[in-house]
Amino acid sequence: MISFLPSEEEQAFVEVASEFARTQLREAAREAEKSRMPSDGIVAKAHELGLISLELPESLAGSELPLVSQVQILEALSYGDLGIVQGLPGLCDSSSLIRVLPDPGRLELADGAAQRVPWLKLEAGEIAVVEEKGGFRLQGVTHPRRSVLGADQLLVSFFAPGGEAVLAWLNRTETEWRDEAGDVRLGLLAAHVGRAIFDATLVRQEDILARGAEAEALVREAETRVAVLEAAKCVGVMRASLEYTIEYTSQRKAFGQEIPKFQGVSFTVADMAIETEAARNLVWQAAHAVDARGAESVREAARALAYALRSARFVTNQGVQMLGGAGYLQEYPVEKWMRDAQAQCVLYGRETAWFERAGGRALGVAEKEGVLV
Amino acid sequence: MISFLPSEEEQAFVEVASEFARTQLREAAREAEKSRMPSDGIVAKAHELGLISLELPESLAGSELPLVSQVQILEALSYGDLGIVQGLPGLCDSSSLIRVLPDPGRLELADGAAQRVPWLKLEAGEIAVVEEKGGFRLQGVTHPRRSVLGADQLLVSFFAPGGEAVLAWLNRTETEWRDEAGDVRLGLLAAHVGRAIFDATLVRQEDILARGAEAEALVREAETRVAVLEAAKCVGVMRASLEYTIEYTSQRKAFGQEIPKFQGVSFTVADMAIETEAARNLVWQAAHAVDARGAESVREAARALAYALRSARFVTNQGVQMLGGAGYLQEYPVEKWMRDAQAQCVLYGRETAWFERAGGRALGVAEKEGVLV
Amino acid sequence: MVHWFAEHEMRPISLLADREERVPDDWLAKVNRMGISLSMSNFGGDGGKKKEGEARKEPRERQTNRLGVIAAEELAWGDPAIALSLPGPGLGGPPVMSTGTPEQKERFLGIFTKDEPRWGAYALTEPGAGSDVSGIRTSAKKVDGGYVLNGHKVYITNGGRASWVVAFATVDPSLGRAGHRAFVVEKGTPGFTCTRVAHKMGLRASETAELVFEDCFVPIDNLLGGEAHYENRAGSSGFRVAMSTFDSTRPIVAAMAVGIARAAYEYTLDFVKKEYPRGQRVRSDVLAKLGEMDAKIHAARLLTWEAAWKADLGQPNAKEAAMCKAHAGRISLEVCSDCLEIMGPIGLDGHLVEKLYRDVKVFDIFEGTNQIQHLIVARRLYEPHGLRL
Amino acid sequence: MVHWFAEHEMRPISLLADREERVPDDWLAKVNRMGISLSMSNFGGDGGKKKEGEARKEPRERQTNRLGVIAAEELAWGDPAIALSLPGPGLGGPPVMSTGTPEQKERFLGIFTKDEPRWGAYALTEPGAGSDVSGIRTSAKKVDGGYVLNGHKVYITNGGRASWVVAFATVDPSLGRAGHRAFVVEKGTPGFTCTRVAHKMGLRASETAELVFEDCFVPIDNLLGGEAHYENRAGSSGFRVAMSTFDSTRPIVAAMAVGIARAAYEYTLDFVKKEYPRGQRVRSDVLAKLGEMDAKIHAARLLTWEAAWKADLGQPNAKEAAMCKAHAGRISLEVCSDCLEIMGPIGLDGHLVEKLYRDVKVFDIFEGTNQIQHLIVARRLYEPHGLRL
Repeated sequence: MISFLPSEEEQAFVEVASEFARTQLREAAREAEKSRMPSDGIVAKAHELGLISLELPESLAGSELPLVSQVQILEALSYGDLGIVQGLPGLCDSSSLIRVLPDPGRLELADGAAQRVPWLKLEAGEIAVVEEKGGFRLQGVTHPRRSVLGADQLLVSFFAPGGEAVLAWLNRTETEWRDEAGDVRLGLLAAHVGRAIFDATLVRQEDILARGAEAEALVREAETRVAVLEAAKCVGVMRASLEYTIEYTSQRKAFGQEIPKFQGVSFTVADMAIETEAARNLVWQAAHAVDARGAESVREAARALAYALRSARFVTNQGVQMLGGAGYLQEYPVEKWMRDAQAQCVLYGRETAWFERAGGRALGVAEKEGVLV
Repeated sequence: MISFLPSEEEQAFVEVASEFARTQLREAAREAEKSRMPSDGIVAKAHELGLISLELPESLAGSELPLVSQVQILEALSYGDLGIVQGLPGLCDSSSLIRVLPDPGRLELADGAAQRVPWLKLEAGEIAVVEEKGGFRLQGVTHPRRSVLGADQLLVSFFAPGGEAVLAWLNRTETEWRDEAGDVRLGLLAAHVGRAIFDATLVRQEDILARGAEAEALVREAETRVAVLEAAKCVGVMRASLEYTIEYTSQRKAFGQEIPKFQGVSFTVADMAIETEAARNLVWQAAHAVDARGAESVREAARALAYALRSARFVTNQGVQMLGGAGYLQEYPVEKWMRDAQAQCVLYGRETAWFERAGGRALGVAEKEGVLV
Repeated sequence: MVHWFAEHEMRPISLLADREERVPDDWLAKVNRMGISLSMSNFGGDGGKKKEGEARKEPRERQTNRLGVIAAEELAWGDPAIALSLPGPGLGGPPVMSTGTPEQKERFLGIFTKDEPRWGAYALTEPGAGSDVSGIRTSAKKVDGGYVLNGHKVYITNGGRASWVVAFATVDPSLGRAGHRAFVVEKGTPGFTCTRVAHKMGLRASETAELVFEDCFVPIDNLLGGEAHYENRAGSSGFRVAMSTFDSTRPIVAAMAVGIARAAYEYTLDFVKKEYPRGQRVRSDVLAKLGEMDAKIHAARLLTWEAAWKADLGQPNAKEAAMCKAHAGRISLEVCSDCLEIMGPIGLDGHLVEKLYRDVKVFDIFEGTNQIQHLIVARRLYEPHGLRL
Repeated sequence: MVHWFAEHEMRPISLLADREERVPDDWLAKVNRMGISLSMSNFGGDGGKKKEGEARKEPRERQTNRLGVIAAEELAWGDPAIALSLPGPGLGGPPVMSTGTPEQKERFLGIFTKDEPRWGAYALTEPGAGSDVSGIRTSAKKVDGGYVLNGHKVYITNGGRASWVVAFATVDPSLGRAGHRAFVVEKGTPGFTCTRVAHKMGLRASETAELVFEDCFVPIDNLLGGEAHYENRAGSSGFRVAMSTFDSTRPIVAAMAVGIARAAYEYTLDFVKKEYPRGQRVRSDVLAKLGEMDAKIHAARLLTWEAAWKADLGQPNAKEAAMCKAHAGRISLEVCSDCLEIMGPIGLDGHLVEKLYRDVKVFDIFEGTNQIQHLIVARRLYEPHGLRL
């Protein structure tokens, strides 16, 4: 049976992350939101502590940690501030893709942890794709995604006109694209969310990392990893909201008594705790499963993320609710956590789609068509 | 704007129904469940009070009441016992179909209110249908449905092999079919739930009431009416559970005080009340809408039923929960209401499908294909 | 008419006002000339704006509350933050109308003219008290010719710009609710200051102020209802003023929440129509979500109408007012959140729905949290059984 | 092994036992010879069955609780009502193990042999008291050589056929929890009768009895732990016996709820596979529902494992035990209800899922209602902040 104890090594890493989160991230959260990026100091410190190359392979100077260690560290960091965590450089979602590449060395990344590289998993129809000289031309504006603003490189995956999957690596020095901040106000404001603009952007044959079944397999495996990592971040923000709410309500009186003595408050807080713990365990288990069996464990990863997204909405919303009017004010952190959690859901949801995916796997239906096999 | 007041005439009718429900149905509920049908005395009394031919057209000696009156009466009756209400003779769902027929007189129903006539809306693939001599042969066992056991006649709607809709009237004296009680234990045990068995049963040309677009329109309009009427019954059982729970908990102490003083109890009961009232208003509004515009108001009817089914599950479940261990015992009525409500959902759900239908109408998609028009 | 206004005057400045955290002055002046006001001001009779100078005998219009909730839904559909910023007596109107002396009504409601936008405000909540209205600590000390107020009020809509504020204070905390008094404190009164305008999750264009009373002398003429009002009745009158206000304002707040949810829902319907070209099959789970939203919104609206309808009939409606507020506050957030889920990342950038999501959250908090509404509903449910909660 | 038993021995008689409201005698005898017992009996060490006669020094097996919840899930997956009817000390086991004197353990646990099926039972709840364990009114009057019990106990699993019952009573209601005492009352003791077997919504094959003590003399040797146990410790010991039992039985009950939910879910998966022939597209909302169930079931299971794991480590687990019970109790009903929705009317007739739905409801009630679990969780959350709830 599963153990619920971190290893000693993990414990040490988590303590560093927790300390950093508590003493620095939490404090810098509002400022980072205002300036729409984490400060240079925070970035440097995170880099120094080795907190932003956890997923990268060792061949690219990453820590190449197992997911089960990463989820603990990411939870600890996101407990400090999810917005900053999502705004740190490092390769973001693309590091999971790079991790599963058979030959990551060919990407020639001097210091992956210092770079911002979004992975644009383009949906069918999102961008116009035409074939050209063994490569492709991309035309159009993508949906808003994390890490796009000021990206150093791009990992793109898309479907060629014939339906073939393509995975490519676009370098600023070789390829042209623009980005656009748009008008984002909901949350994760420090996460460099924006749209990439392709104007007849050329994906050269030599930019293509994989295609066809190989590309699909890589995407599926990377997606599975991303799901687990993002779910862990949800748990961090939930725990932040839960603990702040307990602390705040324990000191507050109404109608002549401490408000947790009203079950309308304490039962809600108990539900927040239960949902947080439930999501946490699912993430932990999914991390174990994916470490052991990779993309075969997409069911575990999908259900962990779906559950975590839903719980994060619930917990952070109730955090605001339990603080009452104060919860709605920007001088308290809970409203930001609610916005950040909702933005996380918007960027990594739809929750229903992840549940559907988990259900599909449980039932044994083909991923793409949803038919029974 | 909508008025929330019943008319004087409705008021009088509702009072009769309420009295009957309180003094007789509530008391007879367990006995009817045991014998799997309402007693003859109850049936006779209901008949005498004119409570079982509300939907039937006047040409068949029915009251032909508007839906807005019927929903109030059905709520009052189901407040007594939903199981008995669903077991009373009268034409059941088929009375809505008969009501919208252009010429109900041809059915030669001596006394519709004394008969048990289920409407079997056969799903695609439920029963094998082959064409024969301008009519059809039916072969197979239907899903369990209300009023099938001992039915006097059948109204069946099905799709002919070419996809054409067919609506037919099968008479015991002319047509052979069998019925089967099966092993039903969940709820609505007095509702004559069973399966019809067709063994090369012939639907003669003269049995066919309508086909093609006409049949579809009749089915759609009748379904809309049924949705509203069944939703009203859900409200009745909700109100029963709510009021019983208030009464019971108000007299019960734990930890030295009346249990409603714990918000874990009183807030739940408040939610039960809110959901009951919300469902009630939706039913009321849907009844108004369908009275005014028929099947055009399928959106109102669908959302009222979907909401009522969901609320009925919630309210009757919480009724059991609030009574604690007592709620689980058959000597208290709440466990039966929970089972009956769940059975109602199973027979008239799926709730999701009704929400889908309402959403489809709101969006403007074609009923059958779910595509935008 | 109200819908036309919401669509053509409010919507176009909605995102701008949110970003700048204020409603443009020229817009306010224009709207004030048009005579549009959040119908809260019309509660308990008719607002002062249109009939200044006429005798007001509080003829309970049979339709007032129902028209009020319909208008509130439409205005909030346009933009809830701007709706709350519309000139007029605001939440201060109902207590003045229901409790003020004829002279007070004339004096305080008569200022709302088309010449210049003006606001009234309502100051009840205190830091650390929240929903516990009975626990207010702002003190009112009787002195020659009036009272001296000392205290701190928070979450006051339009509190900074209001020409006057209805402020609740206690003459003696040991008296509990019986010690409560309601005063109309005018802008510029020495010792009365607006100390801060809060930054919020949403409703950013609406001004939410903190007010401080420091040895603030308020003349006896500004005691709402006059001394007689509090002497004639047995206790708790100031408290009752505050409480009875809720029975008419909660349906308005609920109606606004419904309006917001409807705005998000309709926006998403349009979005889906655009995303799925004609002839394409829409995902069944999206359809079901839309249908569920449709049901929830209508359920909340009907509860709101029911509460307003009861008020129009002159029947007690505290339970219904609390029910609609609790239901609408909850489902409106769910609807906005589900809309965001359906729209996906596109919804993050410059679309109305994310703003509505931020706006709507407070509707489950202000005018009494969801928890308070549940308490009120439960209280009414158990009252007939002899149980006081 | 346990799964094999559940699938091949329990499932085949599941619907029959529900209909007849009892488990066949010959089946019970057979199973008793096989040595299968609901793992509750193994809690707090090892049950008496296998090691009778050996010295029991309560060596906390590192895996006992974890193995216990795994076995309980499997048995409930087979059939929860039958699982509760398996011969053995049942819920009476843990208090005897944790509090009984060596002689008492030998005497009461030694009777569970393969010769004949026997049961123990646990009598705590009283009519009108429910979850308020502290408020028991069954009295224990000290007399020469023992105590005389008077009182009424309800919801006693296997209470009618049990060879003995651990019954809680108070020596003095004014002492509150400190007055509680736990007695082992043997079948046939004069004044001790089973008055009724209840008919229930579900778990119909499980015997739920009402017991009455009328001037029932219980010898001093049957006071659990002996007089010394209650004198040595400062107060509330009988209460603690009852409470500490919960920390190990709640994960078991939660695991059973998980087993029921899993049974319904797996049954529905198979049903859907049959309904949708190979190569057909499954409705997306059905897929999403199945995925949601999958997530909920696993979340509940992991919470349960966590609570058991903590118990195995010898760490306090009251919060985790309450969490898993609250979560599993809630989601297991939701899962069964959603399964019924997916199966539609077909599910009404002779399918396991409707029975599981009826069975599972009580898992949100017994061993402490969902409300009590929330109270316990909240208490532990606020304890570090110096707040006693």
